[in-house]
Amino acid sequence: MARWFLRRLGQILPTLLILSFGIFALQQLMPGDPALILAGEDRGDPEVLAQIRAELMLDRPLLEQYFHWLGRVLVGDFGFSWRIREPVSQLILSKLPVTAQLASMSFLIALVIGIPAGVLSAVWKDKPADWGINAVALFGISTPNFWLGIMMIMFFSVHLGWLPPSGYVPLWEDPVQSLATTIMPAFVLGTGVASVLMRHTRAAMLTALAQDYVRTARAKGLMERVVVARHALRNALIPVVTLGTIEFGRLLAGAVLTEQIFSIPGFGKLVVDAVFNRDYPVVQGVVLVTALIFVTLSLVADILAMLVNPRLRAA
Amino acid sequence: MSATTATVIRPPQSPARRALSAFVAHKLAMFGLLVVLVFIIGAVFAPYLAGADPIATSWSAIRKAPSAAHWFGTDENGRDVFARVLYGARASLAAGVIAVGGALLIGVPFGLIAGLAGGWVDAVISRVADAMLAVPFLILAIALAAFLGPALENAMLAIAISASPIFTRLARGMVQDAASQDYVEAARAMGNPPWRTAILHILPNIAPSLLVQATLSIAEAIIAEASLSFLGLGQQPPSPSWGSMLNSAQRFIENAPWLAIFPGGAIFVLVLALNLVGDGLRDALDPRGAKR
Amino acid sequence: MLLGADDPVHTMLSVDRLSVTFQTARGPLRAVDDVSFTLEPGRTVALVGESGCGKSVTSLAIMGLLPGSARIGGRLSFEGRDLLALSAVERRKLSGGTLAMVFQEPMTSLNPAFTAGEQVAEALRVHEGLSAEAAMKRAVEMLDRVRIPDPARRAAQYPHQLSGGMRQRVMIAMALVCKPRLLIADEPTTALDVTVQAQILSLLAELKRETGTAILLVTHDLGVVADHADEVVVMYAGRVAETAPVGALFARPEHPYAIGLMGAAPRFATPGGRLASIAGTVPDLMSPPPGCRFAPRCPFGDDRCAEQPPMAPLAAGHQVACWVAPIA
Amino acid sequence: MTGYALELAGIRRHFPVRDALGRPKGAVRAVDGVSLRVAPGEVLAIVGESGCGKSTLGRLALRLLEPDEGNVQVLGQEWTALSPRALRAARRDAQMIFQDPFASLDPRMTVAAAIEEPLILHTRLSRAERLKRVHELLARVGLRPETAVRYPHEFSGGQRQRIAIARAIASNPRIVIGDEPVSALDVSVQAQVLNLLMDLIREMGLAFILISHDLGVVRHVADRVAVMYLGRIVEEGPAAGIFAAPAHPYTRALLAAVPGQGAAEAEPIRGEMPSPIAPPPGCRFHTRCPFAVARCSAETPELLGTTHKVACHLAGELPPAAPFAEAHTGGERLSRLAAHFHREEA
Amino acid sequence: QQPQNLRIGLREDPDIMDPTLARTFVGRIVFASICDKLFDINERLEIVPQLATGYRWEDPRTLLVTLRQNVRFHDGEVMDAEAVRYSLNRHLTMQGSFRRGEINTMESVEVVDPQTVRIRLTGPSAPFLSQLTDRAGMIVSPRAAEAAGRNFGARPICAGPYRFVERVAQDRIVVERFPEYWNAEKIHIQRITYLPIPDGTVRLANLQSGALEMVQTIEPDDLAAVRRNNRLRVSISDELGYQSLTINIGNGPRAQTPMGQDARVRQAFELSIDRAAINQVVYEGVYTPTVQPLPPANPYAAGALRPEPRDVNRARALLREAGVTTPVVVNMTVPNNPDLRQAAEVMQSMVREAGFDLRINAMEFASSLQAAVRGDFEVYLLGWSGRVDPDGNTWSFIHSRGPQNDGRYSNPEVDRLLDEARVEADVGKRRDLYAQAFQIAIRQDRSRIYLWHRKNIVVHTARLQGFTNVPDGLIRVTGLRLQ
Ligand SMILES: Nc1ncnc2c1ncn2[C@@H]1O[C@H](COP(=O)(O)OP(=O)(O)OP(=O)(O)O)[C@@H](O)[C@H]1O
Ligand SMILES: Nc1ncnc2c1ncn2[C@@H]1O[C@H](COP(=O)(O)OP(=O)(O)OP(=O)(O)O)[C@@H](O)[C@H]1O
Ligand SMILES: [Mg+2]
Ligand SMILES: [Mg+2]
Repeated sequence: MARWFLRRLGQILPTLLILSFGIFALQQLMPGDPALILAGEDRGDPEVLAQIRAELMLDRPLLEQYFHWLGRVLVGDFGFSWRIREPVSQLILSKLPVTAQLASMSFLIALVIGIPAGVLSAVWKDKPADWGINAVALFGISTPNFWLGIMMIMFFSVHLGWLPPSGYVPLWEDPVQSLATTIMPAFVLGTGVASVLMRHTRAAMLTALAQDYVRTARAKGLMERVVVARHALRNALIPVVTLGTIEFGRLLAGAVLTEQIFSIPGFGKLVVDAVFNRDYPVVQGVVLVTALIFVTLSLVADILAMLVNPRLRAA
Repeated sequence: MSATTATVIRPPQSPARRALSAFVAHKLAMFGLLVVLVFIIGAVFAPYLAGADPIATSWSAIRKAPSAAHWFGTDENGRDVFARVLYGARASLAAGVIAVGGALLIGVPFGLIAGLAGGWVDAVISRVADAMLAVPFLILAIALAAFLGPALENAMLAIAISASPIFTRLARGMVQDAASQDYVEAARAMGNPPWRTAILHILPNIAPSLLVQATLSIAEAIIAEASLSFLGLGQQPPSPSWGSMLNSAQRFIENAPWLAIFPGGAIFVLVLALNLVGDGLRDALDPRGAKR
Repeated sequence: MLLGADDPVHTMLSVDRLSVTFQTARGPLRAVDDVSFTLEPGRTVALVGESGCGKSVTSLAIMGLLPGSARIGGRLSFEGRDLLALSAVERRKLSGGTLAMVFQEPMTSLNPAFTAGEQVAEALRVHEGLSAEAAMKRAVEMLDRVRIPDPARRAAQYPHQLSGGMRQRVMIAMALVCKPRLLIADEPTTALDVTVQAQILSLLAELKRETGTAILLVTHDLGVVADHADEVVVMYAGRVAETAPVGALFARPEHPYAIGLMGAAPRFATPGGRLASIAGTVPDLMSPPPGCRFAPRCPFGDDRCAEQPPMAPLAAGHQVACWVAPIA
Repeated sequence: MTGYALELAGIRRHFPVRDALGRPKGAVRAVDGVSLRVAPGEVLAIVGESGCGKSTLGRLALRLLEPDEGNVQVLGQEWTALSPRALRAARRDAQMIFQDPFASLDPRMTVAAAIEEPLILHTRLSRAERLKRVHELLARVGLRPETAVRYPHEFSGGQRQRIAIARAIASNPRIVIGDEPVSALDVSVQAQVLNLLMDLIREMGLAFILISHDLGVVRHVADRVAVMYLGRIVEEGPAAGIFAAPAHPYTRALLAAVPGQGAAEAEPIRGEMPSPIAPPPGCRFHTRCPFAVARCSAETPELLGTTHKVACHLAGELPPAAPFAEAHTGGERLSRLAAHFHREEA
Repeated sequence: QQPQNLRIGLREDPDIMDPTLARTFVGRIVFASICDKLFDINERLEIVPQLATGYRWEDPRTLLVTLRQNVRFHDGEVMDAEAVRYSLNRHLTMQGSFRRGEINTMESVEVVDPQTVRIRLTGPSAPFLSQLTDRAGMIVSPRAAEAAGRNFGARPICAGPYRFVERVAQDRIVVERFPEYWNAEKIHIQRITYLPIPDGTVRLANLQSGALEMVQTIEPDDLAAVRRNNRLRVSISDELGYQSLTINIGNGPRAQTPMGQDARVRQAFELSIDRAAINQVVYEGVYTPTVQPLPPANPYAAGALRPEPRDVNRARALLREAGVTTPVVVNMTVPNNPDLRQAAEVMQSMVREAGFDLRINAMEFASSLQAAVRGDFEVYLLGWSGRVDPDGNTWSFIHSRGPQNDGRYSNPEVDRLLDEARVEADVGKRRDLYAQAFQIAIRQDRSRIYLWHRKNIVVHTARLQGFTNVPDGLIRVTGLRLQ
């Protein structure tokens, strides 16, 4: 196990290195002078701009900047946000719980909707109920998040006044309010993931239901409910678990537009604002952490797959 | 031995034709295809169908609700929303098709190479693809669009690049899968050089799965274009795309909801239709659906 | 084994004019057409025929496991009860308890997500209402009876950890654990090596001796039939071509298809010589030929074959559906 | 020059195995030191239980797999030393037929294209000449030339296997390896294909290696038989000799297990083949051998003998074996009636 | 009475909260509650004392400022002349200071007595005093600033009515009433939370649903909805700035266009647009069309300079006169805001009639800014938030050495006039100088096309009282009260 872990870690590192360098290079190629953006509307005089550039090492060659940054990261220092001068690590740490909460809630919503819907539509394949479930699922996939988000705000906050339209209250400050602020974005995100889960659960269930062992289960005289829920679903969930973990990773990696719409101070918003403000240390840090989360979760996905799939578990 | 070959005399049926007939039998998929075709026709013949110039402004008819004169109403510059939705289909369809075409062109060759070459070539390509997948799509697309400058073509390119690792992965996996198939081994046993095996035997056989993924990716690309437009990185004014229409409609969601409903509905219907087509294709091309 | 022998005391299973039609996209497909035979306790009836001739569909019809797209005609009675008239609940009580089935593919017929023991125990819990522990205990005993070495350890293993022969034994244990009175074995050994096949078949024979279970053995291997069946039903394209006691069939096959089938088996031919190869292919059941279904491939046929031949008795328990039979 | 069509010497191939997590777990000793010779015009059958390494041996013989050790000589040419390019050219002499007729034909190539491929690769024929040859080949395997434009899925299993055979003989090979070429087929179809194969072997003077687990088929077709157990050959000799007097206990068990010998009551051989990852020491069969003695678990027996070779310490000492029971049913009447079914091959 | 909490929606997240290093406009809104300045401005744009009690020009280069007594910083330190000296020097000398450009005419600060400082300038400067009404006039606690160094912005300590409590980047900034504030009796609200909500629709939705009490600004097209809502109040004032088209006249190769090279073409362009119509279409007629950088309320505005009516025929004639082939292709860079894009689209259709082919290049802001500085543009549509002193709206943009003169317009006469106006203390004379400069730079050379002055549209709940809308768009907290 340890060796396997090391091998996997051995794969993560190059991925992260390639990624960080790629992002670095991309930043360098991106138009927009960070010093100029930092100077704001007043621009400042050229001397100030030069000072800023020197301070941020923007006048150095790309590789020097990169290795300087890398050297710092290796000792756990992600640098400071150029724009608000907070340490990037602190920014990331403060956004992580927000995003984690949002991602978890969306994922929960996705699970609660997606999996039963997938199972039912597989059981009712080609019946009107199946079509209905599929149409709703596809609605989830095909509605841009920003659009659904604004619609929900207009309806639930402005017209009905039930939910706060945007913003975020931390869970530990006021749990009820916290849920109220995150339920809409979580729903917007969750429906998309629910659709994906539903479609995959359905496919996996259809496959599972066509398997010989389902027939064996029926031959034993089991009730259809038991056949579906125990024999078919248990197997259908194997691919869905892997997929679900990856989807969760994508939720964690930042729900860019949704956070933007709902002013949720999470990862996605952090990084988008940072890109637009050319706040490169933040971009760099967030992308790195995001990628780390992502690859870690795909590791977790493998481990989970191992847990649910006896074929992988027992060597 | 004549009786042995007495299979019913039918015109030869290529796998593609067989898939086609299976597809045609798939009602939902045909419906989806019909919708897509309607959109394509609408886009291609927009000049004849629109009945109005999509960029002709009219200060006397700003944000007018749908009426007989303007079926979908007019927008904030007094332009006919129906015409803009039709013309917008051009941008959105192009965004989808071209971006996914690009993603295929970028992604598949790398996937083929990685899958066939193995070893360090595979490792490098896979790691780069992983790295790209690990960056949230919009971030990558935003960075690329910012780098390339905002324009529909660049948005397409950005979408293409960020969608390509999926195809690399898919192609790589399928190539490795196919490489262990008997017919590939048979090709080798016959004395086929590797490149010939790859292009003649493997590629045609993985193409259907790529096609299915492509239809689904087109749907995603259309939404991605909308999202990039929402951030102002897609189609440039005054030319319409559904995404940019939705984007500017946002300001008027209270006063002029039709500005959002029609492009939003168009996205929904088209993406839905593409998904249906993709599903149909998957069923039609599924080897398990094939008669043994 | 006589047709129409409907003495309720002796006839365990009677299949009477069974027909099964599938509603397919291309139209109705009659997979089984007018099939009749009976099965007595403690006997083995073999169902033989080429792939696609309807053997499995017949077995599944008896088990009530056909998909919803199937329409069943005729009568199936088990110990006097009409199987087709059973309610879902009654049917469930019967399946897995009194009626059990072993499937062809031991690799896929076991659920990969449950241990062997769990799968064997499940039927006990359903049919005998045993607790989990009690059921598991019985399951382990059953695994031991089907000669799985170290049954307690094996019971805790997943199917993928077992070899093919072992899995088939688990399948058999699963089928036998509730002491069924009728066991349907659908090609139980086709996927196995000859040595393992021999083990499994002798195991089945032994169990039959001990419990008096009736067996419907589906196979396409005439060797297996010769060694293990009491009576044989030869099927062709959804219909019964010939039914006979096993000795009679091998001594004197009457239906041209049965002759062709035996002549095609290398086991029954001289080494290096020509094998009988039945020309053409099995008809498409969607549009079967009119009259005798074997007629287009039959070297013995004549004008009468344009009509469907009736099942005609030749000797005790030996019936054949052929105008030409008996052939000299 | 040896005069053999194919000569394998000391071939060994181990597959490293990893578990689901990619941890190495040892090696499957799929083929563990096998030497064989096949003369032109000879049919050698390789028999054995599933997983004993038959297919691997076949693939090694054609260098579709690289052996870890040992040499392969095809028509006197040392194949193990050929460059990839030279190997590709040499492949015209040695072809393969696979077990699964559904998997071994590219589903997206017409029959003509599939059969034409070896001609493109190995001959300088013009397109028209190639097409003519394709039609000849189709006719040879009993398919109508019109079928050339069809796709594999439009054919039945037997027809597909004929196509695969036509493809295999297209380049006029001297050696053909059939890896279970008929086991996926129904008996009656199997008979058609076997008849065809035997005709071709005779006509073309092919050296044919038949890999099979069906001893009925082997008995019918093979001139010589090699019995494999866990990656090794345990017995090899003329078919008639082996079936009449199997020398190795494993061969005996294998023959005895064939159904249809009225052996329902006989006690079948115990146990299953051990894992090829950790084969038993000494004679690999000793764990299941009813005759095993202490020596069997300690010492590996050599394959000894002249024409009929056996790898067993007790080779000379065992009681005489019951011969393979030739089928007794059916008899003369069956042969006569069955002959009516040959007519179509006239 | 329960503690009052005021939630204000901002259009973006402020940058660093250090008066010396801060740059953004929204940052100034937050500073308005935590950092008092030496001076402030009122609704009439008059300079009024805040931490100072008065000032006197000893000579055109020496300013004497008297300070308020008994003022304390949030850390309890006393705000005195020494603190003022420290803060002004910090603004002037700290590395990376963005204040330096604003007060670089300052030579030195002397402490005269604890309540008086003397500021010496390198030369006469009319705008200098007005700079002290903004961040350059904010006084920080020397002790805290010294201790925190460059990280002062993480926890700013000033002498404003509220003290900084916490900041969660991109989420909120919370400030709390400072009981020892010198004017504490006029501060009624206990706590203010500033919430950045970038999306205009969502910002308004928050206000409508009662999740905010106030928003910094809304779009004109939402005015109608807000006015219908009787629980909301709107307060509109002219902004100090303007929006204009910067034309590349001499910045690199892209200046080599008819627009860049021929004032007649620019005039034709200007004549072909109808500002009032654009204002009507895009901004509901709320904004004020203009042709000059100074809003009407500014005492230095050139009253005679009014928008010319749209005249397509003359525009065509001018193009003919200029001898250019029509359509004249004009590429216009537009930052990616929905309203600016729409305005550009309207312009596009207007100038088409006169023979221009206006191509819109909507660009993400950071990229557009860099492009403008590099001269990689032909026409650039951009706004300026404005300064109280006319110099802040002019010199930088039309003086040949102006740092924001992206089009590199250069006319020695204009330079001279602007330099003179800079040191002219007399209001009347100064107004004349600007009028002359505008006459040349705008009417004659058409160096820029000024479009309109926006409005600060502040919306708040009817429960909030005491809000005065000063044209600088800041939200002053003194006197605010929630019912
Ligand atoms: N669910 C179904 N829908 C449609 N046709 C079916 C279905 N199941 C079986 N059939 C058809 O019924 C016919 C008989 O099938 P069956 O499985 O009984 O054959 P079999 O004799 O068991 O063959 P094998 O030896 O291959 O198992 C075949 O033609 C098959 O295609
Ligand atoms: N590419 C491979 N990688 C790892 N192990 C392999 C590979 N190919 C074959 N093996 C293993 O080698 C052993 C021998 O396999 P082989 O396919 O030669 O057996 P076989 O005798 O042909 O069996 P069957 O009758 O089932 O076809 C098996 O245990 C198999 O799992
Ligand atoms: Mg079957
Ligand atoms: Mg094999």
